[in-house]
Amino acid sequence: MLREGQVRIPSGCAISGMIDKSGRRFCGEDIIKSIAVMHDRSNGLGGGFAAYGIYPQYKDYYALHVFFDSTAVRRDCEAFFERHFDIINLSKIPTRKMKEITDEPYIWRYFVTPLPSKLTDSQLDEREFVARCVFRVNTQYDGAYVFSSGKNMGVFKAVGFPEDVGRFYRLEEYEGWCFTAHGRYPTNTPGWWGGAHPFALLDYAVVHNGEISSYDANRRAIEMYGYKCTLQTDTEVITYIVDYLHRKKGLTLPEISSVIAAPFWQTIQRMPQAERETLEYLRVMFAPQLITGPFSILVGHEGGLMALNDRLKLRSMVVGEQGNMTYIASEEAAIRVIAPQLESVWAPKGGEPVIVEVEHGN
Amino acid sequence: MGINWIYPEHEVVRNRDRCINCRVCERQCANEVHEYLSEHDKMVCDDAKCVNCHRCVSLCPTRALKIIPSGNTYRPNSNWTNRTINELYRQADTGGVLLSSMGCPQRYPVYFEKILLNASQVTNPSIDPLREPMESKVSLGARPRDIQRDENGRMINNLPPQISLSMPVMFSAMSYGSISYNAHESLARAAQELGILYNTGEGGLHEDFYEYGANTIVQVASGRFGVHSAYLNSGAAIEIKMGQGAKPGIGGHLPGTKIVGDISRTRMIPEGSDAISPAPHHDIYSIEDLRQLVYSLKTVTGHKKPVIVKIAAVHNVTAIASGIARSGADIIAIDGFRGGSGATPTRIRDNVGIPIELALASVDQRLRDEGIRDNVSIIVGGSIRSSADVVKAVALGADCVYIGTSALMALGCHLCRSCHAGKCNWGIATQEPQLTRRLNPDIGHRRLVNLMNAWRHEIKEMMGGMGINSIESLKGNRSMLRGIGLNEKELEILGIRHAGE
Amino acid sequence: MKKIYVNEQWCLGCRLCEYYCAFAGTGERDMARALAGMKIHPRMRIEEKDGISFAVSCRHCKDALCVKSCITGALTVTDGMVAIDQDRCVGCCTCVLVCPFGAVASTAHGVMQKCELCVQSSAGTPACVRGCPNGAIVFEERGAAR
Amino acid sequence: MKYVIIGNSAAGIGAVQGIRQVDPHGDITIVTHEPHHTYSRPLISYLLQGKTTRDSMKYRPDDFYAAHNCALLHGEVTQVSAGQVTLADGSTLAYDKLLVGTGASPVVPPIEGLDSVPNRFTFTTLDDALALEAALDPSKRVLIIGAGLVGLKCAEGILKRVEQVTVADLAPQILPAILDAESAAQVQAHLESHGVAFALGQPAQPSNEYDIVVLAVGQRPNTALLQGIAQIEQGIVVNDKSETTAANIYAAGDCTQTIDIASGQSKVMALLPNAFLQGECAGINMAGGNASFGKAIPMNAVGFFGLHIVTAGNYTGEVYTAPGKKLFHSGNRLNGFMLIGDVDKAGIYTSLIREQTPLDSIDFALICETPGLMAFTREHRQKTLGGEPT
Repeated sequence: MLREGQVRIPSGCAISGMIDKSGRRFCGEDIIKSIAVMHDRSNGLGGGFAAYGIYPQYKDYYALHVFFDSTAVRRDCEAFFERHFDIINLSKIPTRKMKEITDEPYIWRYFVTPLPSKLTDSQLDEREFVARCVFRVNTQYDGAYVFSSGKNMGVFKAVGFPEDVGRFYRLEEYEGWCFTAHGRYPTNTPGWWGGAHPFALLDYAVVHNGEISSYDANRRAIEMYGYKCTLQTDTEVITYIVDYLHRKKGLTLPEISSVIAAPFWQTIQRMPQAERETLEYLRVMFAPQLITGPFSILVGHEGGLMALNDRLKLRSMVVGEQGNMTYIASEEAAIRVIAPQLESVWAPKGGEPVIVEVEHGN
Repeated sequence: MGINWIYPEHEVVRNRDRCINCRVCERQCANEVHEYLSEHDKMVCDDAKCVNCHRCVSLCPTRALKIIPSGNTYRPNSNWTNRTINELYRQADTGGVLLSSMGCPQRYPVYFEKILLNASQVTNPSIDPLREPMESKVSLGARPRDIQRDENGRMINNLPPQISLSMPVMFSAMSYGSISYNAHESLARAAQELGILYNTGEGGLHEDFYEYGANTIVQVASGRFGVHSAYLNSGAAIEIKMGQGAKPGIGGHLPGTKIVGDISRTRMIPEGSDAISPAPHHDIYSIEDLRQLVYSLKTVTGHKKPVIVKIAAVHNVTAIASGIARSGADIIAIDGFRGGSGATPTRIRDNVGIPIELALASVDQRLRDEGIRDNVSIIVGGSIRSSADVVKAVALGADCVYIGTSALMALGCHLCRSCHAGKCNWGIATQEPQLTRRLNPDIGHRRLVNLMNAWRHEIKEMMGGMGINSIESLKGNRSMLRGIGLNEKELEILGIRHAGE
Repeated sequence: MKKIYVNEQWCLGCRLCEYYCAFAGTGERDMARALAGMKIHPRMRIEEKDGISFAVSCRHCKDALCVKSCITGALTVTDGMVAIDQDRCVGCCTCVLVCPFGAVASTAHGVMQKCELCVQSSAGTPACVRGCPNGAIVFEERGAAR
Repeated sequence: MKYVIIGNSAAGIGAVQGIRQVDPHGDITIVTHEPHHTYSRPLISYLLQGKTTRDSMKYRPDDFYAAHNCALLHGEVTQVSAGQVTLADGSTLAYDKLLVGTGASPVVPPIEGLDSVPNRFTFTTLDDALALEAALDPSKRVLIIGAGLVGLKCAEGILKRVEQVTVADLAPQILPAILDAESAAQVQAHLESHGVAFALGQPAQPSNEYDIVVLAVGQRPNTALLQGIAQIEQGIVVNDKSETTAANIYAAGDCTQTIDIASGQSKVMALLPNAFLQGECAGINMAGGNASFGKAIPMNAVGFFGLHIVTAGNYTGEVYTAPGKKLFHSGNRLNGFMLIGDVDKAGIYTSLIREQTPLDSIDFALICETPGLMAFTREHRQKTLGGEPT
């Protein structure tokens, strides 16, 4: 069978996320519990987590999480890293042997910072430099796959049910201020570890439930801006779009949501002039970045968490709040299991973003 | 009479049981095929004059008429077909270049017919356009690389001039002169009602139609007929016509007999003089010259109108398009080799150029590969025959399509391909008052509006089926397409997979 | 009230209106069967000369002279429409004498006929209007209601 | 408001319709000495011919009086005075406005030998016709004195029901009031071909050769009621508002004389269309409206055995002649016409007379050839065919 990257694979899913806006760090136990509730929304072919604030001791270094199929490719790849980065620390990512999780690749973690000379020669900003290095590894080193590349954050994913994946990676031993989780129900993949979600680039990590119908329009557009959609998954292209709009074009998160889940023209026509003109501009300027078809996404990044539904709200997504905590999940039960008492619970409308900014420094 | 080399192609068949001798056919045929013999109280016809335009068939109140192939044939020969032989005889007779009209009728592959569309099942929902908003609005023009913000962080509208359309279809260039005043009025009024644009073609713009300026593309062709500052400023966009799918490499030719009255005035040439557009623009012998014309036109119009450059789809269309995308033009229009014409040399129509589907696919991909797809929008024409063709063209990467032949057919054209004779029985490609009045713009524009509304409904149905509710999510969305009966090379150029993959 | 109006500009002189009018009165389903071999007596008639043509039928005048002049009371105005009761008509031609449009004429059987807007037909639109290929004859409201 | 209308024929009916256009409520009383529902007098010949029936010849439907909320009183007015009329039975009817629509009566001149014919009739009213019909028999020979419209229509009406019909007239031609000699000869030949015999250009000679004589030598307006009250010449003189010279008294129809705009002269134009129009005009004015009947012209439409004759206006000025057609014009106006046989679209000629259309504003040569709107300007047609007709 063809795996991710060789064929487009749609999937149904479960997502869950939680964030403490005060920046307080908490352990990964709750996110495992939450995603476990939605066991039936996955089929054992993929699960994963993104965790923010977990590497405070290395917070100024890019944490590269990498799958290797063989030691040989690991050596080649490390040579590449050596040429481009100063590697501060490298290690296998700690895992727990479990009968539910099999066929694991070599899973390594590198804390790196770009070599100053290389960075200067490239005439790129640091993050772009890192992103390009990630693309090179993922497209040119067969059997190597960088699946996490942000600072002070990490993605942990595998083939299996998400709760098993969480135990496998010993997620309960990490502490962070935000976690997202994904349980996958792909419809035609043999299951490849790299194809599990979240999908991440730099500090952007996206979990997504849905199947976007605009995929190839989005893909072909974003590829023009230097991105390579190696996986052909929705989550990948959505991550790149968010990265492109946020990091490269400087749009704010509300503006990004007005691009990818743009209000309908008929809605825009009824708005006050200033707002209307802005939205009209965004729709024309970033027309290829409009995403249609069902999706509910959680976008984690260094500044916080954004949740967004497609503009018709074709996928379920519920938000709950309690104190400094915000919980977002495909089902309310997945929130109640860890926070039975909530100050408020609601289902955001289609295209209406829920944005939580974290107060750093706490 | 000498030798009668060519037997009539068609035969007019009259059902005597149904004919009531009302003589409508006789009155309506400008080619004088039908005649009433009063002494015999009977209608007769001369098949040799028939061009098969179906005017008589359509108006016969008792359906007493039909037109069939005459069936006369030379000794069957797969190499020397009847058509080839007749054309040879005709040239031996006249010594002239064979003239034709409308698009290429030959049996080349129609790729639109070898592409199938996708629809949603189970994993994502199709969308019902009757219940949910379904957006067909399109904006054509260049997109800048970056946004700009003012000191308060508000985004500044830095978009170059755009064309806003209610749907991704426009009426392509057909000049006043090649088609009638009433045909132009029909197109202009329909464009206005539909919120799309029509195109003046190269014959200038009749003063009566300046009021439709917001829905008008004014064309500048190699003959520069009717081009002046007011004209350039009257429309919503300017199109530089470099080429035409039906006759790549040659210019237009409107015979002096059609240069009468208002047409002469509008074109700014003397009555009765042939309007001959040079094959090239004589101020454009290379791409950098084009850039100068683009900027001249922008200067004249205060940089308020997008500039379209229209080219015929020829072999190196991708490279040409790439050059245009860097020329300052806002929009590229590509005309495929099946595109229509009011008059074109038969050999050129039938042998020069490439299909629009392939040209579109390769141009769209090439501009993306070069990272300059945002510099321009792409309009394609050259036999867009249905809403399905529109959807396929957009999914291949077009921003919009041009329709010419389809629009004329809504006005009555029956594809008899004798526009060049000037005796269009449907009042479209003629300037004879007795014939032009046959096209009442009240009816004509309504039929165009109907056609476009029908297509828009169908486009929305197809989009909804794919789970797409905005046309921009269809644009370039080639995963929604699958080829059928195409070889690897064709699939590669089209950038699509084969059905079943 | 909706009436028949003629847009001379768009008349092609094809005379389909005459045939559809003649056919409309026959009750036949097929024009070929209804009109084959017949001389037609349409209520709407084309005038044609030198490339100009137009259809003429009853204008349904507000102050209809024909109605006021009719010696039998066969012509009446009903809901703005001038109608003729052919059972009462004796064919005296007084209406022909006074109609300023030439819109009333003899039938083959002696009594008069004129356009009655096909009110008997279920189509709702007069046959000539439906039959006109170019919108030269229309059925619509025009001007202030009188 | 109380309205009294004397006469139940076209003028009286017209007046009722006219009044009701303005005044839906006023009291209307129609007084008639005829014991019939309103009927059309010109139809009496058609009745005898079998082309109409007693029922079909009713001028208005059975519910006319009820629908127009008016009373029909059978009686004879004997005297008109200010504010009231007196009936033969001595009763009186008060009126605020009075219409005199008394019509005309046949002239019965002294004719030698008349007494030798056992059955003598006039031919104006339904009663006349019914009386004549009672005397008809396939064996009877009939002499009709007067070759005018009444006499000839009578001849046509009874021809098939009697053995022989002879029409006599002092004049040397038939229809002298409306046709010239040439046209008259053409019509006469047509009548003769159907079996009508003529004795023209000599005094009628009634004798015992005939079983029936019908007197149709002419009519005289019934003006007696207004004698001494209003101005009377040949008929009661009325203006274009149908007013007589007496206050609150109007007159219309065959009993009046009015201006013929074709000739400019005041004359009796005894024809049904004019009677109705004049009556309607009177009615409107009686009820306080403002109507003018200023376009009266003499005109006739008549047919004999399928041959139609229509004429209008007067026959002065230059003549355009074509087979079956004569047009008379002078001073840039059409004065009159006569059409025999093909009368199609004759109304277009009539309107040229009525509207006093300047002939240089139309294509006169064309219209002479064929009456049609083609002869008018496109703008005119735009108004007539594309606009709201009046």
